[in-house]
Amino acid sequence: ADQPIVGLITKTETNPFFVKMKEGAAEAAKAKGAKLLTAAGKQDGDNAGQVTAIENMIAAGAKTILITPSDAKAIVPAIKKARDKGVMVIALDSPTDPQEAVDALFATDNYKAGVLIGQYAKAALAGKPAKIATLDLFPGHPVGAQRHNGFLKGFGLAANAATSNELSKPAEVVCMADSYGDQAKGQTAMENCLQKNPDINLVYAINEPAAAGAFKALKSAGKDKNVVIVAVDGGCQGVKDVAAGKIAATSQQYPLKMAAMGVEAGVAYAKTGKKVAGYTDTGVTLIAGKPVAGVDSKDTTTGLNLCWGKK
Amino acid sequence: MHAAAPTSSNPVVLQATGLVKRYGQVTALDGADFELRAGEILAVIGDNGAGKSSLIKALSGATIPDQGEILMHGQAIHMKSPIDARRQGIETVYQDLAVAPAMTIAENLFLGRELIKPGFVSQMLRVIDKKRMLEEAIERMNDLKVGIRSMTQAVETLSGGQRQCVAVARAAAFARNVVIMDEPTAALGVKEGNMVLELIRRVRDKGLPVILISHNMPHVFEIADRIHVQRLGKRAAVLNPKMVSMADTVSVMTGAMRPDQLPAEALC
Amino acid sequence: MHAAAPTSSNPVVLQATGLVKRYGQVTALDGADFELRAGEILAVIGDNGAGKSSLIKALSGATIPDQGEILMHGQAIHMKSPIDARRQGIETVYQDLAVAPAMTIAENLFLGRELIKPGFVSQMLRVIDKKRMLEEAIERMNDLKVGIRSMTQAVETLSGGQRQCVAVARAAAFARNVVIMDEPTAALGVKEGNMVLELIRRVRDKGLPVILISHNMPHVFEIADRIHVQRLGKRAAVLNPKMVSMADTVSVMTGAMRPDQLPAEALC
Amino acid sequence: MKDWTKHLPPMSTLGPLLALLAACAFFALKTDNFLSAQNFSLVMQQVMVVGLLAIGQTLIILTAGIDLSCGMLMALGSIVMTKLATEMGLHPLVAMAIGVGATTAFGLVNGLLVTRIKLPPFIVTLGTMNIAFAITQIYSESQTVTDLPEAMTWLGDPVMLLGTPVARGVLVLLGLYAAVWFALTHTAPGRHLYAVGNNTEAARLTGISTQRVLLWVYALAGTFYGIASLLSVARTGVGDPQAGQTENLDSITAVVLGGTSLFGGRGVIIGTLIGALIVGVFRNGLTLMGVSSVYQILVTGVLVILAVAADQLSQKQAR
Amino acid sequence: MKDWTKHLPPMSTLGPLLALLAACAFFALKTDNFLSAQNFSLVMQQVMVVGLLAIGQTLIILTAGIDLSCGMLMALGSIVMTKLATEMGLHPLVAMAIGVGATTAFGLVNGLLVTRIKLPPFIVTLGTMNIAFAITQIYSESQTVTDLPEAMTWLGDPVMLLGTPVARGVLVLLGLYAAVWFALTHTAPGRHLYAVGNNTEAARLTGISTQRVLLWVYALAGTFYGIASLLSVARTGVGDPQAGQTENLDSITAVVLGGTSLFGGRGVIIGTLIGALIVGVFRNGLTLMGVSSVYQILVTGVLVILAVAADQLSQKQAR
Ligand SMILES: Nc1ncnc2c1ncn2[C@@H]1O[C@H](COP(=O)(O)OP(=O)(O)OP(=O)(O)O)[C@@H](O)[C@H]1O
Ligand SMILES: Nc1ncnc2c1ncn2[C@@H]1O[C@H](COP(=O)(O)OP(=O)(O)OP(=O)(O)O)[C@@H](O)[C@H]1O
Ligand SMILES: [Mg+2]
Ligand SMILES: [Mg+2]
Repeated sequence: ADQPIVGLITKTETNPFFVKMKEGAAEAAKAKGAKLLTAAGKQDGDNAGQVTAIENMIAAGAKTILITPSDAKAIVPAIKKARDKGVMVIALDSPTDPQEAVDALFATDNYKAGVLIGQYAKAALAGKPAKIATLDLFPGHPVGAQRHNGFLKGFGLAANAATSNELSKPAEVVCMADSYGDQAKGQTAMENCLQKNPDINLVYAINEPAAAGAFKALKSAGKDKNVVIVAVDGGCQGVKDVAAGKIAATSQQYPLKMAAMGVEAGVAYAKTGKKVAGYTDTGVTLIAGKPVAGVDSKDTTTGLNLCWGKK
Repeated sequence: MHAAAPTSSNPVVLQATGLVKRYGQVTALDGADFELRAGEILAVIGDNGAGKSSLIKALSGATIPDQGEILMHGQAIHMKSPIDARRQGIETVYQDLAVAPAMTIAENLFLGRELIKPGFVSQMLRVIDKKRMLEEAIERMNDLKVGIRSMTQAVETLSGGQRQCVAVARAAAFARNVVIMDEPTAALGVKEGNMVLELIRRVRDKGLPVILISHNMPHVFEIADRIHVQRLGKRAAVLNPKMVSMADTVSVMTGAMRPDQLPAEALC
Repeated sequence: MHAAAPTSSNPVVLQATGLVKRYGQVTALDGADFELRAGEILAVIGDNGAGKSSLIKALSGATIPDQGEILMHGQAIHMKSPIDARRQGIETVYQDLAVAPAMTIAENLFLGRELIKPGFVSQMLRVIDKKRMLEEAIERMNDLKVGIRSMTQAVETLSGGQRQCVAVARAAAFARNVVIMDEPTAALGVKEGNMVLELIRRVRDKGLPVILISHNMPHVFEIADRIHVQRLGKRAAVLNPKMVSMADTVSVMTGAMRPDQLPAEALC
Repeated sequence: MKDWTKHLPPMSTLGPLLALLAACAFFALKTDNFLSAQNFSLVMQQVMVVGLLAIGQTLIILTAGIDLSCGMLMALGSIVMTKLATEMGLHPLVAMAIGVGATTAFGLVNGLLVTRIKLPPFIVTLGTMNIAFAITQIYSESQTVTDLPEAMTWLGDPVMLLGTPVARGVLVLLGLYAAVWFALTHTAPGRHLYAVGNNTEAARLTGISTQRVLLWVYALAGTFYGIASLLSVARTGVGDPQAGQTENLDSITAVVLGGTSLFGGRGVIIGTLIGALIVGVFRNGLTLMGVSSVYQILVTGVLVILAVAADQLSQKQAR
Repeated sequence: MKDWTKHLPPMSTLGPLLALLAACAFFALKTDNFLSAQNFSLVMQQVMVVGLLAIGQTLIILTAGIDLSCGMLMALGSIVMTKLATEMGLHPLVAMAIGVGATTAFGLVNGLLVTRIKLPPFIVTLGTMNIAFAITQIYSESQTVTDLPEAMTWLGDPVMLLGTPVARGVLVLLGLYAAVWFALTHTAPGRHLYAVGNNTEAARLTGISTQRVLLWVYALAGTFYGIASLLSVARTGVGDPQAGQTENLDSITAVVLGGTSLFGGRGVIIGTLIGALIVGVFRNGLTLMGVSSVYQILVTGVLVILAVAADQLSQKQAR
């Protein structure tokens, strides 16, 4: 009965990223003898669902709650209530706004992830004038904005800062469409972009499924050879796509690691009463099929070893 | 009881000229005329599909005719919906009854004219007086001598005749000017049918004119002061039931006889 | 034409004993008996709410009675749905007509027994023969002398009487064993009503027994071989229309007279 | 002898109620923390927004309509009121009134399109759903609005009731259900609403202005969505432009679970509250049991069907 | 003189068709790339999955039901067939057959719950939606299935038709629409389906086995969802556990835009295809115009309402 209870709240059920996070948490909980509760919003952006999950987990006796906030600002009041009751709250993957609203943050910097692939893409185009298509998440999502703006920044274009939720649209971006991070929708979006501007030579995708969809569209149009696709996440499947040459490069993040660290901190808190604090960067690594000069990157073998944070 | 007044001299209450109503290729009304006089019972008869229901729907605001004019006490009126007809004091029993099947008998009787509880707050909020509505409903339905076991039954659970009684009772209770009844006795038993005829007479004796559509010739001849014969979307003739035989009437109705073959006193 | 055979000696085709049907507090059937003999027209009469429709719904599988037994040619049958009744060759005109309002007249006539085109593929795919259905529909409706201008009209656009003709024509066309008609002439004009009576006679003359529910006493006395009087959910009496007056019949029906006050030969 | 039954709520509410009680009994047996006044107050608080949206949804479904825009209107309302109060510096009460006014105006537009141009409610509200969503995003620039004045979260704060903290919004919710129940069952406009949903043509022929009834219903539903905005803002403490996306389906689910027919004219408003509670209890109880989140979805699917099936079978028994 | 009009499709299909043509004309004027056979083929290809789901949805809506589970069943089917073909190493055709079998089985379960226990379709399919979703996630561990055998993407590859590449799946889609149109209008079971949706009680009384019709419809809809899985897999080249989440609403939208009544018994299957195309054309055309995504949503909302309003007003004119 005095098993420490740790709650994990992800944005959604379906994204492989969060599924891996759950796996990491479950393994760590098993190893440490903790009980893991999980919950998720109904869909990305479902703040009310996450608030409800926090309340229910407190009612179930959780002393530590790990959360990937769907809405960095909106979740803050609910987190405050939880912390007032002595619950330690750790944000995973993305920060709350303000970041101090939680006890600790184990995350990667999505803006930085964007910057890395932006830099890579700039080098990969080797001075050719860029005609960019961006396959974004959906309107109003902070992660979508951070990755998008980071990518443009890295590419050397004018872009909003990391705190903005608005997508910048410099002239080089000839087509912007929402993919909802979904392969089929990414494909449709890319097809329509190609129809609009057949000369697109650089595609930024919010994640690898969307990138895979873009590749399929390009391939059907016979244009897969001359277009550079870059994405974010670095999931195992995504790295395989990089290895296969479908995606040029991706920024790899480590959900398993974040979650495992979170559970460990939760168990420690239950045993010793000591909270963790501050920001722990779980790191971003650029994984590229072909390295380019001036940008640090790892090859796909390394990427496959590390994907989702296995090691 | 039956005042045998020559109603053809009474003033005209409701009048229509040249009504036309087309549905796609079907012409339901083809220039129909109509005339209802004060204090009379006017029967409207005709074959199936002759346009009787279409005629009274136009008179009660349920449909808007494509052409033609409707006059009330000599004044042209333009009815856009049944609400306008109700304002004119016209109450109608429609052939397909127009009841809300899931609602109770009492509720259906008072639909659109619920009894409101006294008191300022109740009047403001339009709180309905369920008890009084139930009592009055029982009274009205007893008038028709129809044996309904529970007045809070939903109308959809009633038998065909019982349902018809609900519609008839409603129209009779609320008319202030004209009552129109489209085949009110079609589904009724002998006893209940007679009660409805009795009710119609009572309404007429209150001074309100009644339009009665019926296929039941004995009923028509028993009760009508004048008979409007509808045929192929037009008024074929207006007959005087005291001067014409049932057989001749049916002949005119079915087109076997032309109205001008009848003696002049049969027409009115 | 009207074969005045003493049908009371004919074999019993359809029989029911002690049928009970309750809806909440309302008892629609309260131990009703029933007996239909070969080749006869049996009229079922009774006040509104007496349980006539409930009785024939039980006989046609539309409702399952709470108690009681139904026998066909002396054999108990258990009907779970109208499909079972159709298998037994029982066809029914329901009081509320049971038509699909958005479908055309022809489609409604053949609903559930569409004419299938010849040829193996068509039979397999059950491809309907629209042309033949339309032709036959015109023929059937002409039989009833009802003037319908377009046979591809949706049934919801028909007048009340025209709609009833569709239901009647359907039942008459497809019966193989028993025809049940619940107030088939209620909405019909004089001419059309007579055509339906004529149709019923023709069905009987083909040897099929007919159950006719009607409130129209002249019709009943004109056509029925025997009269089943339903009262308060029970069979009150079975009368011989040749031996009893209309007035006495109505008295029995309304409860003004007990059946045993009638002379013995009036009963059968 | 059978007389006491007529004081019971109608069968269509009894079924959902039994399902709710069964679910509560199940979770009370299976977990330690479920059966407490405080946990129940928590569940009430969690369903308060959907529960309020579902009032408007019930009204519309009773008229044989459907509203897909309710969640988005709620989001729009909360963005309008929070932005006016923070950036424009309006008095919180004024800002809140304007927010409710905005959702009411949208409801009125829905109603006008349904009554004047006679468009199917599904299409109309699908359109306004998209429009409201886009306006919300554009107006808020997709930024969550924070630092609200205290008056705007007042409704989310608890008051003590019999020793249990209960959010004020929950009391608002219960009060509105009681009021709407009274209006639907005891006033003429309420009965007209049922008549319109049950048989529009009959209602029209008896002289009810069906158009006016529908217009009122849609506008009023908009007002309820505005009140839901108030509760949502009070509960989360922010104006959230991403809110409301799952609430459409949730509110319709509450209505249908509560026994109201999607074909209109048949249903009881209290059933909707019970329907909303059923969903809330499932989510709360399953989390307390430690069921992992994917399996929660699985179990919820099964339980929803079981709840209504039990209701259906019990009614068959009763017949 | 008026005779030629009777060879026209019924008014309810004409309206959506005019709306579609108007939208096409608008985009053709506003953008350079819209009006080409190739772009039209592209749009067809993009609506092919929703278009196929919408066939099943139309059948169910024609019986006065609704299916919320269609998208999730499609996702389930595509995961089942791709996992069987890759991890279990089954022959692709066998795997595909089992995938379609799985969705058909789910459809059958929907049908059994609707007919045997008489649950409202909304509740039943809400339940199976959750169940299918959870099973999909659990079975696939939420991982996309890749490296499919070529036979599984064959339907996504183009064939040349009049000089334009057209995906094979589009031909399947058109073929199925033609077949279902024929079945609905020219065969006895098709007419029975309309009768059941138009007046269930009347259909029952005339001796149609309404239960059997409904059971068939739900099972058959499941089969169509399975075929949609095939097309989705062929189009994207992967088995995607995240698929299908927006397709529920999209398919219902296509049906309603196509002029079919949510109350059952009235509608034309070809209208559904037009409805699906309208949505696809909006999305394609607005992207070609370079409208940003929030504004696309806004414009889509307005256009959906306008399309149906134009239809409605033109019909009023015609009367
Ligand atoms: N909404 C409609 N659409 C198309 N045709 C219609 C419509 N309403 C009526 N009709 C047609 O108009 C004609 C007249 O119908 P109406 O109902 O007025 O006849 P009626 O005299 O009342 O017949 P009945 O005695 O059978 O009730 C019929 O042929 C009918 O088919
Ligand atoms: N589904 C039902 N639910 C409740 N009560 C019902 C139902 N069906 C019929 N009843 C009741 O059963 C009684 C008998 O009805 P039934 O329809 O059999 O009468 P009927 O003899 O056909 O009358 P009518 O001559 O008016 O058609 C009526 O009091 C009616 O209210
Ligand atoms: Mg008529
Ligand atoms: Mg009857």
